[in-house]
Amino acid sequence: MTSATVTGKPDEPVVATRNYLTEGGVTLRSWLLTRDHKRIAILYTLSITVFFFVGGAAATLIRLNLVTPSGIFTPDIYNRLFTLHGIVMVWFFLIPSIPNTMGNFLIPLMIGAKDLAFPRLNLLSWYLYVGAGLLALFAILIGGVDTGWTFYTPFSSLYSNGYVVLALAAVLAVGFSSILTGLNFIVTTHRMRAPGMTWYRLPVFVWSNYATSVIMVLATPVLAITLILVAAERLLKVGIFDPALGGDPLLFQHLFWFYSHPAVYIMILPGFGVISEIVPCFARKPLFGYKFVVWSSIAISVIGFFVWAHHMFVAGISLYAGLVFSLLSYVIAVPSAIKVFNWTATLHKGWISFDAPMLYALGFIGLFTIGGLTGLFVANLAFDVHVTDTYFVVAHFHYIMVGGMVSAYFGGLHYWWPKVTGRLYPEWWARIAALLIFFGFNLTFFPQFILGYLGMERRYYSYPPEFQAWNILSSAGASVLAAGYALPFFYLGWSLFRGKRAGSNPWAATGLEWQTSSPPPTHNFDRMPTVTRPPYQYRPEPEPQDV
Amino acid sequence: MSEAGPLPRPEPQYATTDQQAEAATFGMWVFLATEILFFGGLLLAYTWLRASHPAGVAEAGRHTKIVIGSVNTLVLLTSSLTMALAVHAAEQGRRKALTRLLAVTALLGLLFLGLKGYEYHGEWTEHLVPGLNFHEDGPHARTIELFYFLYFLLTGIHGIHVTIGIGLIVWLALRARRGSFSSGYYTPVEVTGLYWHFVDVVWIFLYPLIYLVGRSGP
Amino acid sequence: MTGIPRSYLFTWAALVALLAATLGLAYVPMPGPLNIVLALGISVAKALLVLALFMKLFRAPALTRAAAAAGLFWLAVLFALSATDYLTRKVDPVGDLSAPTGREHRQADR
Amino acid sequence: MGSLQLLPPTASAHAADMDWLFAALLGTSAFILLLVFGLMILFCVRYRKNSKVERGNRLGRTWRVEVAWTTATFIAFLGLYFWGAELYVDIHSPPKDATDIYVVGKQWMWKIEHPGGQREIDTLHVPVGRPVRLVLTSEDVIHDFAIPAFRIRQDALPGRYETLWFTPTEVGDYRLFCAEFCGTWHARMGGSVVVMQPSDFQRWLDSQDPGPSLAQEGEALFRSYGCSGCHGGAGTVRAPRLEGLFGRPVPLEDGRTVIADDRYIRDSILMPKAEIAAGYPPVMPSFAGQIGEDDLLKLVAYIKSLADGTAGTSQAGSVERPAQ
Repeated sequence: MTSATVTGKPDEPVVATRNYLTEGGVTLRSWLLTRDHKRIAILYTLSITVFFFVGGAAATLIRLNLVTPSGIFTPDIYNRLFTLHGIVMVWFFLIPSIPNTMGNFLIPLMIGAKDLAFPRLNLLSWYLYVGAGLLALFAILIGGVDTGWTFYTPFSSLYSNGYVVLALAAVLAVGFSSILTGLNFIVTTHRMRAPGMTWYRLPVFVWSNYATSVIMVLATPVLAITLILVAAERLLKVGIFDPALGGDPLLFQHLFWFYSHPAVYIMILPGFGVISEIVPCFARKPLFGYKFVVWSSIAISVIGFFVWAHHMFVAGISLYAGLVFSLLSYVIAVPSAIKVFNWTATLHKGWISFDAPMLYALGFIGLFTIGGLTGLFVANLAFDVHVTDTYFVVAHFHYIMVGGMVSAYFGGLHYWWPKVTGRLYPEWWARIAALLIFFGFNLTFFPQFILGYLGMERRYYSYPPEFQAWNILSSAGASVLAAGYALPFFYLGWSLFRGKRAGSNPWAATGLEWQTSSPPPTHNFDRMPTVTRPPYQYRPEPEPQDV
Repeated sequence: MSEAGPLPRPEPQYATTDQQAEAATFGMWVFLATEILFFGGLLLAYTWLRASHPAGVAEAGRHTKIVIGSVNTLVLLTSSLTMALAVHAAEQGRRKALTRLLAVTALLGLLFLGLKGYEYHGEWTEHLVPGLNFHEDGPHARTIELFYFLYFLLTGIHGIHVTIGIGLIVWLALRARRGSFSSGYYTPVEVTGLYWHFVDVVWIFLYPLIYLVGRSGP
Repeated sequence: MTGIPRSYLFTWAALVALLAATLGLAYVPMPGPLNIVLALGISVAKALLVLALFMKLFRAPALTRAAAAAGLFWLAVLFALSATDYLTRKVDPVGDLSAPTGREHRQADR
Repeated sequence: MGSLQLLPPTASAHAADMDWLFAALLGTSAFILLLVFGLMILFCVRYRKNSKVERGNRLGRTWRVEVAWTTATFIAFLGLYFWGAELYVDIHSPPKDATDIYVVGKQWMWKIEHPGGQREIDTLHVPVGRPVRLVLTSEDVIHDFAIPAFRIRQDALPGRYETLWFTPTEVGDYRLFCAEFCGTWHARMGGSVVVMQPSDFQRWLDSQDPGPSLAQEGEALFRSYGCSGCHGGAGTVRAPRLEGLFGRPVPLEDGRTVIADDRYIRDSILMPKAEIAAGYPPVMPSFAGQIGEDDLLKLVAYIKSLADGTAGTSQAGSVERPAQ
């Protein structure tokens, strides 16, 4: 038994001379017109990094403002800051984060294909993303938007004094970008798998991105049409969301959350995929309950559509609807719990090492568990009536999206860094960053649970003085967290030029992506692979790959 | 029977032309699933309006121009036929027939848009354009305004789809005339055909929802 | 062979006939929601004709049919779960403010 | 800088129930959390790469384990669901004898009107131990009336009434917030809820500028908007009489029968042609856009007060309570 899952790939030299970074030229033009999924993934990585820092800067200012009960900024500035933070982080960082960077880079490699099914669409998707991003930044620069990322009517359609229509257009465009990506992934997964790559031999990362793509393709169009309705209402001063005109504001909320709740799963499912790759690799054991993990991803992506009105328990929906949606929300907690148990069980009787990707993965499991468990609180009808729109909810979804997804993003970034760049990152710095992020994160967001139960409302630029102590703790944590996030930016940048050469498989990992050179050649494999084994056939001692 | 056509090599990411054709067709179907939900949001809004203000919607429905609407339905149904025949001609590699059928389909599409434009003009002169030029008295004025708000969005977005379809079909017709398709390679025709039929299906549902409302009433 | 396939012509003829039927039926007063039910039923029939014969859905691979079914399934989810709210926002028939379970379900002109 | 407070004040019967639910949720979560963290830490230490521990006999049949923990978590979750659902139904079922207080949200203040006509802004005085029902609406955007000490909140939507009820159990001052983002001064749209001994509350009511009661004000509006021209005195040939109307079934022109409740009266003022009372010509003009939410509430209160008591609802009674 070897660690390889493919046959037919001979070993290669440590330094690949021919790879996607050099083949096809290094001109700007060769990058901007590329159809190579790996280059597009790099373009995405660079652009979402920009937006991560834009959104992060807004977060820093928000936490700064909340150090004192009376606030530092004017309310208009503060309202624009959290709207900016929400829009940028949700649509320009979290949703594209793992799918469009690692998904783009890895899905063809993992299934043994030369590229995605539609490389031009892939590039178009990136251009839409960048265009939308520039439009959003433009809207911010000329005056900003103060509706919150949720655009609730009739505030957004009639009362807000921000550049709402521009922001709506930006979100609309980025939505189309995400539809195209999802479509591409679905077709690629169905139609481009290598010989022998059956569905149950797919890595969980591919399954997760597939489940994510289903949501992208089927939920995003509803968001698109909803935003068009809001924009039309704002421009024409007539519309079906305005009660003064006989419309129904709850209709907006139904349509919006029909997208935006499944979108929460767009923001976490790919993270599940990354963790399911890392944990078996560093525990040197097959993933526990592979089929359960796979089908719980699919279950989440389907049931994720059935729970949206749990955002509306106090919004004026009927009692009956509340009962139904709360029950369905409890149902969806089950597949998430299954995953946590499976990752934990994968550690059982393994040979665990603690490299940086594993630290991020363990951090992910811890933070996601807390986020998921507090999901039980907010899915609970009576409890939600007390905490909805408070910092309890803010803390809950940050545990999932920042504690979860961003940890997974960084974990994946470190794990596949050698594959993408051909170089190793400095291990000790990476471990320090992982620990800083874990502790900084908890210090930032755990106090917010308590604040929420005490009754501190979200989107408040000022607050009663009795809440100050917890807020100061939270802001202190945010500075630790900011340092944790800034650190990788420097050492990863350094490693691009000075890092040790990685070789094709530094982690002795299974999976097709490790069977080609690092960085991979433009068409991914010198000889197209044939798959003969299920994934994660790890054995205790890392051995030299292939005999 | 068929003209000797080029059999282009598949794009580099595909192993075979079959794989490429399957991917393209499946991709279009996934896109159409997206489109269903895109129109679905609007249809939910329509359903809400109709369920909560049935009398007003019925009165608004009687304001619509049923003759143009019905003729336009006929036009689109016929264009679907010519599109289906075009795909059939492509399958058999009949270049001339393909070019002509595509041209007819595009012309029918244009006719549809022309009639739609004429209808919009009529609505403008009757002050039925919400927000810009709307004037209506009576108890149901606000519902009529909301109905026309949705009417313009539904038909407008549908019209954009028709326009895109016409553009694609014209492009296909030009390529067909140059002989780019053969019985071995006509995936673009087939995929565009799917899109065009879908646009027709959307209209099949819009027609009763817009034009046939309240016709049996006073 | 160069002939026009007859099945396409029959399909088209059926579509036109259904169009005429739905147009005519719309003018016949019927009780309750029967008008709209009939009209939508005819639309479904027309759509099925187009899907099955023009778009060749019923001869298509299972995967293609799954994609189309997924779109319709999620559309149904959107409508059905929205209905859990809208259909149960009833006014409680006591001479009182609308009771807490109930909401005004007819709030504007009708 | 405040101290590190852990729980908000508990000042209503529901708040105490809620804290028990909170404890149950915390207990369940703590159990799962300790289980997961404990196992993770245990495995990480015991099965670290260099440890020489025995690793034979791994779990084989994974699906049994999977089914076991799936079922266990699901049953635990269901228990929590039913508990929360029961409380939720509870806070949506006000007792019949609750006093109605009207609350109108507008950017950025809460306007509160007591049944006796006393008005306040951003402060709500209530007596301890008596159920109170708030009738909420908004003049502009969506607001949310949140009282953490009572563990309840409810969105106030423009164009319709929502309700929220509670029974305060502790005398004191509690925070009141707007919890739905409503624009620039959202964070300042709040105030306090003052829970007083009933006697103090009565004294407070007496000390307020009584002003006319809602119903009395409604009566004045009834005249000034010209309603009395048709609906009052000799005019009732063209229009239905409103005395004794409230709470009764009204046969409509189209054959249906509706109960003349708040919703019906409000709609009849704004959209008179929607539900025409049988036997009357549809001549009444719409007052949509001309009457604000405040005035609508007053008109409704007045029409309620015309119900000669046989309607028998507590609201009619409380509205008729003379101003102090």
